[in-house]
Amino acid sequence: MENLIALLVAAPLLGAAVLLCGGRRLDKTGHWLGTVLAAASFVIGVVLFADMLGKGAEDRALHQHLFSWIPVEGFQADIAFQLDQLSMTFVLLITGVGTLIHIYSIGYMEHDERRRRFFGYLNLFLAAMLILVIADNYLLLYVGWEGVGLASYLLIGFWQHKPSAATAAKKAFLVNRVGDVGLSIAIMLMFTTFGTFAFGPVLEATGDTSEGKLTAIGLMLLLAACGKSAQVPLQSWLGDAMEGPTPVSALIHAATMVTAGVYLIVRSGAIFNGAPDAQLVVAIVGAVTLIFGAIVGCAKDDIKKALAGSTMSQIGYMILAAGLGPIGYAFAIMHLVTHGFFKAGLFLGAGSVMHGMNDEVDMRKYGGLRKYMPVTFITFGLGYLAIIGFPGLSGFFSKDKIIEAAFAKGGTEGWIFGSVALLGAAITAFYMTRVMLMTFFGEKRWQPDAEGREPHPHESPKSMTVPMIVLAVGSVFAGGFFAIGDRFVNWLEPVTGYDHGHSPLSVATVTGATVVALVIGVAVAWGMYGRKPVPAVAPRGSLLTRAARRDLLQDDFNHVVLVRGGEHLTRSLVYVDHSLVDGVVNGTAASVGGLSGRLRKLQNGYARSYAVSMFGGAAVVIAATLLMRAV
Amino acid sequence: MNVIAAAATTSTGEAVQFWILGTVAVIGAFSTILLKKSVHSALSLAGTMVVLAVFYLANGAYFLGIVQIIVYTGAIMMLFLFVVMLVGVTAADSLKETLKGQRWLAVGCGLGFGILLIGGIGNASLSSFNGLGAANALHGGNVEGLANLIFTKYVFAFEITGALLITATVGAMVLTHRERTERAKTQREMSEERVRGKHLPPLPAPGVYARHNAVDIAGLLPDGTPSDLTVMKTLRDRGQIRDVSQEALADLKALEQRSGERLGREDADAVARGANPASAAENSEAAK
Amino acid sequence: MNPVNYLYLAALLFAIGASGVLIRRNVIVLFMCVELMLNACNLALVTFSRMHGNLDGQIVAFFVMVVAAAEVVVGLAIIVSLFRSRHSASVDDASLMKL
Amino acid sequence: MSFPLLTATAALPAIGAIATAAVPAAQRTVAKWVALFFSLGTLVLAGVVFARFEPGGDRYQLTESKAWIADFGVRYELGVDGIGVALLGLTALLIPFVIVAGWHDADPLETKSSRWRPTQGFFALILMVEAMVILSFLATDVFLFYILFEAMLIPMYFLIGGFGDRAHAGSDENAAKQRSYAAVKFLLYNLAGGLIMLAAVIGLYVVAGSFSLSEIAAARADGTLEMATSTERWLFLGFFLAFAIKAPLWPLHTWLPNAMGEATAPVAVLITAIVDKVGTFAMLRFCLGLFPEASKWATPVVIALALVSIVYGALLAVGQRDIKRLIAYASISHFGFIILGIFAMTSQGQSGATLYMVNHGISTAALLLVAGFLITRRGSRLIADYGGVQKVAPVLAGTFLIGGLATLSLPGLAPFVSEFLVLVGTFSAYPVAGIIATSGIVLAAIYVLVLYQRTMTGPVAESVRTMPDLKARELVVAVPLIALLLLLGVFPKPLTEVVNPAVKHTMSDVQKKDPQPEVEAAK
Repeated sequence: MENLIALLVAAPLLGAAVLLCGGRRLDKTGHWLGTVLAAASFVIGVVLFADMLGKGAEDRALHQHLFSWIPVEGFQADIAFQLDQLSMTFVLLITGVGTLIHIYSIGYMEHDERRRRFFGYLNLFLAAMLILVIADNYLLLYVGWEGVGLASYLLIGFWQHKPSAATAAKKAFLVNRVGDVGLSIAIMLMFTTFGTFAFGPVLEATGDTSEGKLTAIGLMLLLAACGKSAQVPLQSWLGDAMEGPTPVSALIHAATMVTAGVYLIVRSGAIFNGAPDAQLVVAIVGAVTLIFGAIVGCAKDDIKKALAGSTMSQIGYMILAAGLGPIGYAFAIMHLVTHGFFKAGLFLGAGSVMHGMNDEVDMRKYGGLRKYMPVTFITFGLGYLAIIGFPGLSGFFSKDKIIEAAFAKGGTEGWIFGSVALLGAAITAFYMTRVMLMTFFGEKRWQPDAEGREPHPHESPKSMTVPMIVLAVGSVFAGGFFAIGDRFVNWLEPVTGYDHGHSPLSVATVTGATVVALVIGVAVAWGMYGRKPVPAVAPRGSLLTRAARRDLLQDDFNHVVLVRGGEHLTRSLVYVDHSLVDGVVNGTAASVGGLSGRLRKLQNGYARSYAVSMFGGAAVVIAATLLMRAV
Repeated sequence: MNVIAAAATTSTGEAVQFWILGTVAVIGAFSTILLKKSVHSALSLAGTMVVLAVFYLANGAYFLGIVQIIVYTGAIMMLFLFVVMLVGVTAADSLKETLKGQRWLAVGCGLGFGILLIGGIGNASLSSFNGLGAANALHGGNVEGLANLIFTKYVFAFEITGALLITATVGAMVLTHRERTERAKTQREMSEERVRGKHLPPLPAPGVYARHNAVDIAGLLPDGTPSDLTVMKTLRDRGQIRDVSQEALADLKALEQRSGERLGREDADAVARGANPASAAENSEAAK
Repeated sequence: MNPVNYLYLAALLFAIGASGVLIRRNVIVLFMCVELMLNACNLALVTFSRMHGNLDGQIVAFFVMVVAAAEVVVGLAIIVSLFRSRHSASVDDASLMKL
Repeated sequence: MSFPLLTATAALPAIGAIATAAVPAAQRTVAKWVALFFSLGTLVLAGVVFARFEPGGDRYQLTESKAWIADFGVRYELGVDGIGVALLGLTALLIPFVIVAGWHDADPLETKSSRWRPTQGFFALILMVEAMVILSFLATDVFLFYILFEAMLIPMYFLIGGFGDRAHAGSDENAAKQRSYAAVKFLLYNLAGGLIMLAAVIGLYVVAGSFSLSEIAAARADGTLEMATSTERWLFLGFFLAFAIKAPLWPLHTWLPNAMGEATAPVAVLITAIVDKVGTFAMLRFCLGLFPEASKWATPVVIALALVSIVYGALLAVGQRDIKRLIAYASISHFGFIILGIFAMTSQGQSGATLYMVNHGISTAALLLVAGFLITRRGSRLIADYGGVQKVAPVLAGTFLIGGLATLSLPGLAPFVSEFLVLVGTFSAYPVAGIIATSGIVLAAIYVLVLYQRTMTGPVAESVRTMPDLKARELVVAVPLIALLLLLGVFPKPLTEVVNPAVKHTMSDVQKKDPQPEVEAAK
């Protein structure tokens, strides 16, 4: 069985290699190849999963050691995989959703002449993401970590001829790199502390070292997570990442890659358990992002950007949960999975809408689309209900659990986190209702676009609708399936541990509060966008709204401080290098040159003046000899 | 004076001779380096060398003394004179110094050097000297003695000097030999060239229409201007052409003046205007 | 009289010749000055040989003469060709010993 | 006396150089093939050396030793250790690519005369450089090494000054001026370092009475050789300065951008990927090997300078407008990493540094050569003249991107392995330095991605609309290099197991131990 694990990665990797090197002759069939290989990987995952279920809870973890990668004295890095329940969950999510989105893309990218390459990149992403989740040591995880970063870079910038896309891709990569610095420093710290960076030894040895060390490692890991999972303060790239094709937004920037940060933190649970301060910081970051993303989501008129804000905020939930320690780990992952379903579904829905509206993204130019694209409407609606946590749907269970856990954390921070989570739920309800209303309800607001093409909305082809339906089903039932009888918690328990704390409030109270929050949110949204028609041009809005439209001024800050500052720095350094450092060198050269130029004057070329110096020299010699004699 | 004596001691006669001839030698040397014309320098150098020859003899180096006279004064100096001829006897180079400070440096160095040498010799202990008498007598005479050494001890050096002389001779020939760049003109070509050229008639003789008929004076053309064509090429190349046209014209003018005064003014003018090409030429020059 | 005076004379002549080399511009005169210096040396050599009482000094002087002869021959040849190429006998005209 | 394998390896390219130069002026293509043939032959011999080398064996293997200048105890002594083998392999590997990449760089634009033979000269000089570099990697006699270290400059000088980049900004004579300036600067700068080194070499002989590494090591071991602290430090400085100029280490780096900017891309590869490695290699072998105490004494300063190089080089790379100068400054930053790893004096750091030399060679070669193809197509080195190339020449853009990703040391590509080793090695000895160096990761990403974005993406610029994609010859250059990058990124073991023992020796030279992990130390 172990040997199958490598195949998980090998299949999509092969696909990527073939598709990217294959050249034009694969243009016709390439997308099928990619899809098939993704599906194959999914099948393997399922097989392994079945096998895993067959075993007892404790000995489910599989391990495969391929070969020694970097052996240098104490530093022993291996290419080795480890498949335990946590990894398994991710493998299924990644390959499953991944396959669906491959299928969806066949239709979505139909008219793009570079579709083959698109599928190549998708496969590359799958491979990297799988490496990330089944690596058995942090260095290999780092490989996957950067690999997904690369794939996301390539896919965000897939339409490279659009400068905005190219810039967005670059921005994403750079911000992620900042996070990666955190990860690499964390790994170095582990090496100097434990002498290794394989999950097993490190997580067992956490007890043997000081809390300070663990806190340092934890914070560095958090930095990495912030970069990858678009958490404050490194969240700025996610909004722009929506420049990429919509399937990419669905797969990478909603379902899988952005959740890698959560995986990292949950995986390193032992470290955070040993470092309460770091853990608290994690929770705070999660809480802040939760609200931040929600606010941004409320203000955006670009449907994808609104969803991006929502993603940010949902991941905020997960990070918050992960920051709660063993109480929250399982729920973080659970919300991650359900979120994977409904957010992917929502994005695909948005994609399908754009597909029908010749790539218009401004929700103010939508309206009343439910008649034109029923399937999209229904699936999107189900996703919507799920994310706002409509009782009975996935989101309800997972989010509710997190809120409970937040309260169960106990103490003042428990109260704070809990109420923040509640507030978040309300805002989520608000902005998602807003999206829903602006898109599918009200009267139609679309006009001819720049080329004067009158959009005539239509339902998307099967290849696109089927995945949406599947995801919709998932987003309806997954949560219930996981939550009933704590299936999911028990499943993950051997890996993450579980401790269900002592909530000051009864489960019923929390649930009630959640529902109330949800109702309030929906009601407010209905009041603002449901009853009166939506203006086709955005009103000026309050200060907060305008700030939120600009991602709460984060970008402006980055631009002024980092970009401008950096430009000035480099420009001045170039000057310094040329005039100062090089100036010294050239100055030396010049002075030598000048000196010799003066000496050259002595060589006037007149034989007689040479003779004089010769003769004078002779005289001096004689004088010298005589003096020698005299003395 | 006999060999042994001459070699061994220094008689008062020698002293007198030294002081007189020494002065001559020094004067000769000075005039060599100070006279403007190289011919004069050469001659005074020859003088100095003769004096040195005498000193050799006085020092018992009979062979060298003779050789000095024959080779140096006889051969080398003559060679110098030939070259001077080639290069130009009268070409006197001005002693005005062109290089800045060169002269003072030179004099300073010369003085310093001389003083140093003399000082050196002075405080070197050279009081004792044993004459050549024995050495010369050993093989029965100076020449035999030298021959003995040359053909035994210094034979290789001698052979090499021979080689050196041969090389020098060949070298001199190579250096002075002028490579013909173009074929020598045949007489026919020369004549054709002459006919085609500017001067169909034979070149004018020097001194035509002139007061002088020296080789180095250009003849005057009818208008009174001198023509270099009348002077031989060598002199032209050396730039040794004396131009007397101006004084000739001046004389002519003065003559007219006087004749004008003697005759009446106006007919003097008439005379002047009527038949006097020279004055016409002069007027034309004035006009120019 | 002490024959050392010959040496003094030689030194004097040598110095004069040397200064001549430095002062004069005419190549031929220059050469003469060189010859003067050589002769001064010869005088010294002869005197020394007389002082030490062996003939080697004279031999050397003899060789000096031979070499001087050779030198003059070549040197004058050079002068002639030099004069042919540039119609002057001044060393300063040949101030090509510089960049 | 067995077959002198090492001598043969070094001699073959020299012979090739003569053969190439001897090809008549008219047969340019023949000359090229001759050069290629000999470089491949050298590669084969290098492979043999690599195979014959036992990692477990003695420090220097396949040794040869002949008396050369007996009076001064100068010997013609060759021997190869793990580090030497790795770099020998790199050199022998890259030269064929350099030759193929420069296939048309030296074709005369107009035939001046029948004896006008620039092509022959170009390739002969390249082979000459190869011979000298290889020999300098093999030399175990300080004097022999010194001579090669200096002699290398001569062919390099002609390569830089004589065969400029045809894609220059501005007029021809201006370009010629620029080029000769760069060449002269290169020569004088390195020569100055070399002279100081010569003084140190002589000093070493005076102190140690021998030029042979092994003899000096032995003398040091049995205590017959006692160096006064000050003497050792002065000698160390003499050597180090020369190597730091060659490496180049901030602030002695300014010759590199000029040289690389003016030279053709293959020659630039020759400079940065091969010749400069001699400097870092020599630091490892001579500075640490001969003057361990002084090296330890100088470590803080050197590490500080290396850090400056890393950050400074990267920042300047961000600020460049000229593709090749950008790559040059990037290389300066990378050399900072190498030197950092060497002087961190941990086995990770030094193994990493050695790997870094190899990997940086390959990755820079890939990036620079592809950039060269790009530049020759458009005839300009300015980034601003490009844009949207990715649309018209996707393969070119792809290879360029991979080269760039290697330069920013993306995991999975070779440079990542070495860079991470260097970082870990540094961090375990000097945490702060490690963290500062890590910032280089981000800066590298900035300059690479900005370069890629400005040249390859965005709307297609007018000037590149008709740009052809990579041709077969160029693919022959680019593809193997990329394959190699991937291979060494995933499976660097063959290199590490050759290098590790050598590093052990160096570590024992400087009598340093890796710092113990905290946990184990506690137990």
